[in-house]
Amino acid sequence: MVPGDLIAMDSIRKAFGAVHALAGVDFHVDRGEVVGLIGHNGAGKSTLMNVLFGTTQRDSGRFHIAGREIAGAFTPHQAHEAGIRCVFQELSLCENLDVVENTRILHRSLQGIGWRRRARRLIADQLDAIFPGHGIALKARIADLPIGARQMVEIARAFTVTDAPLRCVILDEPTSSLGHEATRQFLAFVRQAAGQGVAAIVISHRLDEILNVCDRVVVMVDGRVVAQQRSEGLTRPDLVAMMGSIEVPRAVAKARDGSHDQTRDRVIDAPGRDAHDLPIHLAPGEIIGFAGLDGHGQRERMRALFHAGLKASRDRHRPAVAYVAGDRQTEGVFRIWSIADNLTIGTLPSLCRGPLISAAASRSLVEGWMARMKVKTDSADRPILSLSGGNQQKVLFARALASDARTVFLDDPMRGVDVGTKVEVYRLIRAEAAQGRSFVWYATELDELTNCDRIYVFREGRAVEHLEGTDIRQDRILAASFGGMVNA
Amino acid sequence: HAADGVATGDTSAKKIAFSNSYAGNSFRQVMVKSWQEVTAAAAKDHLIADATVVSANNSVTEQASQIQNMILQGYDAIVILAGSDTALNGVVKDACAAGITVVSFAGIVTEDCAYKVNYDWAAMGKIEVDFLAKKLNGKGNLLEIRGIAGDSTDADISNGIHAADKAWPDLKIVNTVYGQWTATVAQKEVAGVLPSLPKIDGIVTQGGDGYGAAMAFKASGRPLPLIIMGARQDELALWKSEHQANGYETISVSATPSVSQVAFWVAQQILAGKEVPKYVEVPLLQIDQSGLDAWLAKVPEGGAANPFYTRELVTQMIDANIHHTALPPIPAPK
Amino acid sequence: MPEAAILNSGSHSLWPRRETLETALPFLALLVMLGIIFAVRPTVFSYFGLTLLFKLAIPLMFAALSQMLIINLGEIDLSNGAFVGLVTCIVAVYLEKAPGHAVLLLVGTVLVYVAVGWLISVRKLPSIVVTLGMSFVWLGCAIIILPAPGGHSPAWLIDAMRWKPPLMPLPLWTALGIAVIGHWALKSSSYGIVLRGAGANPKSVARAGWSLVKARLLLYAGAALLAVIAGLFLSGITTSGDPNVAPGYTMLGVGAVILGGGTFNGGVVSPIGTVVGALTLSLASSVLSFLQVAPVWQIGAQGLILFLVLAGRVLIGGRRL
Amino acid sequence: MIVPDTVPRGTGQPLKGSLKILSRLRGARGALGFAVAALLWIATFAYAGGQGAGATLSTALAFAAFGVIVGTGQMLVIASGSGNFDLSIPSVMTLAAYISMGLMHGQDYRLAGGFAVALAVGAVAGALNFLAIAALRLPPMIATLAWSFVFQSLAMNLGGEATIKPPALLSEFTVFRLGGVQVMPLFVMAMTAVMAVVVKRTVFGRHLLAIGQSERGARLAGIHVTRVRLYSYMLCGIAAAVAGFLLSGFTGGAALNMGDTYMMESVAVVVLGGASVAGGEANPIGIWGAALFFNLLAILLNTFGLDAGVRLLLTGIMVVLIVAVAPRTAGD
Ligand SMILES: Nc1ncnc2c1ncn2[C@@H]1O[C@H](COP(=O)(O)OP(=O)(O)OP(=O)(O)O)[C@@H](O)[C@H]1O
Ligand SMILES: Nc1ncnc2c1ncn2[C@@H]1O[C@H](COP(=O)(O)OP(=O)(O)OP(=O)(O)O)[C@@H](O)[C@H]1O
Ligand SMILES: [Mg+2]
Ligand SMILES: [Mg+2]
Repeated sequence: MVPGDLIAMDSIRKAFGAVHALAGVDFHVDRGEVVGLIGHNGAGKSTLMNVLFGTTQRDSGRFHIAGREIAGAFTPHQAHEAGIRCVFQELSLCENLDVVENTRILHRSLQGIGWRRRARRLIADQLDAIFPGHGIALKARIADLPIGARQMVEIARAFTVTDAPLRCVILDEPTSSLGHEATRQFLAFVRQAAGQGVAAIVISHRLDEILNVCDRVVVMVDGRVVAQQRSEGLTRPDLVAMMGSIEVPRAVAKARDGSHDQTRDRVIDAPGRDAHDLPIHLAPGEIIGFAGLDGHGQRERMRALFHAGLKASRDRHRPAVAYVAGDRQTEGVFRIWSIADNLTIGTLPSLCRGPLISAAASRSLVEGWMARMKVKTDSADRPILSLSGGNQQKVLFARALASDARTVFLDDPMRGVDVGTKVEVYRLIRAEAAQGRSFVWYATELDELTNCDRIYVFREGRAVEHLEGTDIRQDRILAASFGGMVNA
Repeated sequence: HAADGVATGDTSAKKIAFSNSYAGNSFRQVMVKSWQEVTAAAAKDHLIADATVVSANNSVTEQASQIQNMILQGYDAIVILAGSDTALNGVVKDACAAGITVVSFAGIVTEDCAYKVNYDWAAMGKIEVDFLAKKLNGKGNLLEIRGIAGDSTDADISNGIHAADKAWPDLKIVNTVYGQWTATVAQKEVAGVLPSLPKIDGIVTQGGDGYGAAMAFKASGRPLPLIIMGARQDELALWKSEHQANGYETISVSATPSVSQVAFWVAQQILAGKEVPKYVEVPLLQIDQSGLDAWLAKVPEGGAANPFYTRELVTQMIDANIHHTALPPIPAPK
Repeated sequence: MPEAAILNSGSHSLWPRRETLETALPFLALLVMLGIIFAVRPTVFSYFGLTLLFKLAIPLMFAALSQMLIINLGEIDLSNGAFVGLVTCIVAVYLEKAPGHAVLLLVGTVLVYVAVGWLISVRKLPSIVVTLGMSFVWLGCAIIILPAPGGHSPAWLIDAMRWKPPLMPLPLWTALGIAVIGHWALKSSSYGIVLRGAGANPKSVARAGWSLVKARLLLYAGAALLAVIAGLFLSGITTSGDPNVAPGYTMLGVGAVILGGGTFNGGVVSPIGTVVGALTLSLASSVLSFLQVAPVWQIGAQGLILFLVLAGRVLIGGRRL
Repeated sequence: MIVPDTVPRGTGQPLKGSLKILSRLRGARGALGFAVAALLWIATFAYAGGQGAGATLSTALAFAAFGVIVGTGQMLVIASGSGNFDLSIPSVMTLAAYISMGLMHGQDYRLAGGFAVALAVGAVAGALNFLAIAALRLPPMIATLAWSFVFQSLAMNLGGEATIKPPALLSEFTVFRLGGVQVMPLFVMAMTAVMAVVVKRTVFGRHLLAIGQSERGARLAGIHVTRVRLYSYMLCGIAAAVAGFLLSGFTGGAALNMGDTYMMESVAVVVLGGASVAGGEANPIGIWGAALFFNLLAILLNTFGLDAGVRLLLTGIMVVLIVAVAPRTAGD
């Protein structure tokens, strides 16, 4: 190992049954270094981090932290003592506790008289330092916070320091549900922390973030590190190439001819809540986007439209709307079912032969979509949870697209999906749209929105701006989303 | 004797409450109804001002707190069918301390300050065994159907049975099941053990499980043994039809739901100034072949034999207890 | 709460109000019932009256708190009532004559209880069925010890339950005491936070380096001890032991926890609410006797009371229980 | 545990292995009940010197049938999501029995009508249960318990002081034998078979299991959550009603406390039958194994003639052991 290395992992192996999640990984981090860890879905990034943090035990391989050899089992507690913190891909706060109490959970030393006061100051200062103007109520139960705020809390909590030192923070897709502004603040803070000698490992599929925050980029493919180099001079296409998928220039949305703008064949025609809230309409074959800072009512509006659509098609046995949730853990997957069962649940009526569901029909449907989505697994009969985060997301996508819904709602659907797949899905969506299917797409990543024909920008629960065709530009969107916001 | 007969002290202003441990089966339902009938009549004759009944849902603690409340509500007498013969001692003490007359019956309490109106459960067991011994010439296999494990009445009857059985070396109790005093359960338990049992000649019960047992035997295709019946209509009807079919003869011995009326009159008489012993024994309802038809005619479909206890009859019982003379038999209905 | 709200700091203003309302709810129910009783019978409002009214609630409060610790783990204990019954038998049979035996037996039962809890956690067993099985075990042991109700609790215990403390009746002092202690232990002590966290999201608590096994064992031990205390006091009040004395405690306890704002999701329980809930439920049957409800409707009325009290949750738009 | 942690058991063992293994495990979980039941059965007639094997079995089957009926209903409720239990089963049994027996007045020609009424009572009771859960947002356990009190009072008002006789035809049906084989258990087995297909191969079944795993997920998948749950509770009520109807035929009348023992037994057979209380799983066939286990265990202990205390003790230990050794799936 290189002396001075903070973390040095050598030929780490980990297998889950048949799957070799880690096939001999060498990985090291310097003090105060920000390392970007990228790779396609199921490459083994999360697993590697779980090994490093002690939440998964390695099958073989040795590693050192701060020069100390870690022999045998490694526990999260030891990791904490050694100065490592981790923000997991699936958020892990206690929903029944408030922000302060969750801080206490992380620090044993927060006890005795006045622990609450100390914890409160600790987390408050950290939140203000990372996300100035966050406005999160520290007394609020996590359950009452939107996912964006939860992620802020979890990140801030990871950076709080009491007795144990803080040497390295693992961030597994930390920005996946952060709004644009919060993301900017967060990235800035990571650099600043690095300046003070706190290393960071950032896992993200948003390559631009990786490029502008990391000193070094490590690329994983199929449980191996295939490349690593300093990030100066690297460009997005370089990274994509390293991951082995080629990035096609994104199809720039052209303003459609007015053909389907007549009001009669609209699939959605919803009035706004009030004068300041734009009415939302959607024509067959159209793709509209909901933009704005995360948590400004886009999701609520999508749900409202979705449920309206459901109710409208309740009489017909097959709902005319489908929904792809980005929050797959709580709103997406059915935990004890196989991949196949998860995929078909949206289309059962059309798979019925008489009163019974036809096994053959399901089988062929599943196989078709598994191939189209390139889901990384050896059998559709495996439990859904054995898939990596991104691959689970693909299955949810397939579920919606396989249904005969005329309108598909995409609720930040690319969360945790790798670049290669994204491009695939973009194409897929366009193809579907061409065949007359309509999409309502809420994205936290601005460049995703360029796939939309039209965009509604949301602020404080209302659709305040309507952009079309060439107007769909980052500057316009940002301007609209920040409007008169204090923390803009 | 001076104090004999009905005491006629003025009780027209008195209030009597009945705390019932459980109302979840027909026996208890009839018991409550009987109480309501007798108290309504008594109120009409200005023998009491008011009476009430509160049932606990088979929870002794709930019953205890209900009695606590009756104390607070200022009743002059509290009649108790206890869910546990000891668990209520605490509140009963409180009631006595508050100068309230406490009469416990059927399921009695052991607290000394309370009057106890009860059957001689041990005697019930003896009556059953002796009858079977006579019928079977002291020789044969018996099956015992008990009630609820851990209950004192259940223990008393069973002890009586086993004590009496000692006298008959060849009369063997080959198996015991717990029927929970629930027909369905009794039937289930009996049906379950039957296949593994030798020929059964007689069944000793706690009164009321005869029909369930008979059903189990019929289902198993075994000949019907001598079953000690209770006072339920279906038992009596079965007995009668069997008798007509093949001269089947047994007896019925059991408590009657309307014993609540006895307890009421005892309480009323105490309030009226009659001197009453702390323990008043109530005669068991016994029906033999001769009485069967008369009783069966009176029993409502699906109900149970349920004599109406008059104040006079009850005072006779009290006096018999005082003088240790034979208890007045329950007259067969005309 | 609308997502946009978190962006302006004032947004949590509506949050505590619902909370406080939810905790206030059982209080309101209790007050209403007391109001009815006092209206029917003013004399109840006296030291003596309140003592009688709430005496039987003392053991119930402890049983309910015991149940609360289990529900905090997202589980349920159907053996609670039988366990309390067993304790009354042990106390009534041995505590006076052979205190040594009694203590030994009680410690033994507590250990078994904790062991079963441990089994449930490590094997991830469905507690509802395991504890159902245990209820048979406890009842069986009780009947073996004491085939029919009886025995005699030691005089000191009986006297203790008859003790008349200054200012307030014993039941109210007890309620106050355990509510405060319970609140401190679970809601404000720093380890209490961990215990509640372990109930709601064990994975993240484990990731923070805490031992789940320790936390769970602690909760089970606490539950067992509270149940023992309940049995002790119950046999003190009833002056004796009875295997079938308290089967009702199981569901009453669960009811009290839910009434007090708890949920089955784990980690969401309120000691104060539970104590008040227990007091309320123990009054429910009393109210009926004061109102002279017709016998055939008495059980049904209890169901309706449950509905009425809990329906309040909807009116204030609280979360799903 | 009755409510699983919402986070998936990330790197936990349960995820290892394919669904095939899982289904084999689940099969095993159901099979365990049958295996133990078989052992108990053998032990029973071995103890009785080899006699009465057939009789013991047919008795066990007959009484298990009732447990299976209510257990199947309970299974649908439990499958519809963690925390869902129907504790009103005993009172619904009683109420349906009282109303139907009362209307039939023991006359055979009214049998069909009486049965229809019983079904209706069950359906309404189930709907009321769900209404309280959905509208008042009560935990199912509490809501159904509260309703059970109300139903009990209703039954008491409908002549609770007597047991109401069933029509002779009904009684005969419940004990009817074809060539020594009881018919009623066969009917119940047929019902089990149908249920097995329903939960695996029908839209309702799949939707029910989906809701059981993730209510929000199910909503966003376009499933009529409210409706499906409502149906599951109504079906449970209907099952209870059927059980009550048949039981009063079998035991010669509707009695107030006829269903008392089924409140917890219905839950126990579902879990011992191999389903998860966390919801999203259903194993109708396993229920038979569990129900047989319970009945044969009672028979065995009675046959041994042990003291009541010991009987209870052993029953409890057996239940705990079986749950403890049964393999578990990702479901719980
Ligand atoms: N608990 C588990 N059981 C079985 N297989 C697993 C488990 N966890 C991960 N895997 C497998 O290990 C491989 C790596 O998973 P991992 O979560 O590390 O991928 P990832 O790089 O984090 O992907 P993503 O970017 O989608 O999060 C995947 O093929 C996944 O299916
Ligand atoms: N406008 C909306 N915005 C967000 N969520 C909604 C909206 N309308 C309904 N919902 C969701 O649906 C639930 C109730 O809607 P609904 O009754 O349609 O569910 P359902 O059970 O699927 O319908 P059904 O009664 O047809 O079964 C609410 O609890 C909420 O979660
Ligand atoms: Mg990952
Ligand atoms: Mg003898």
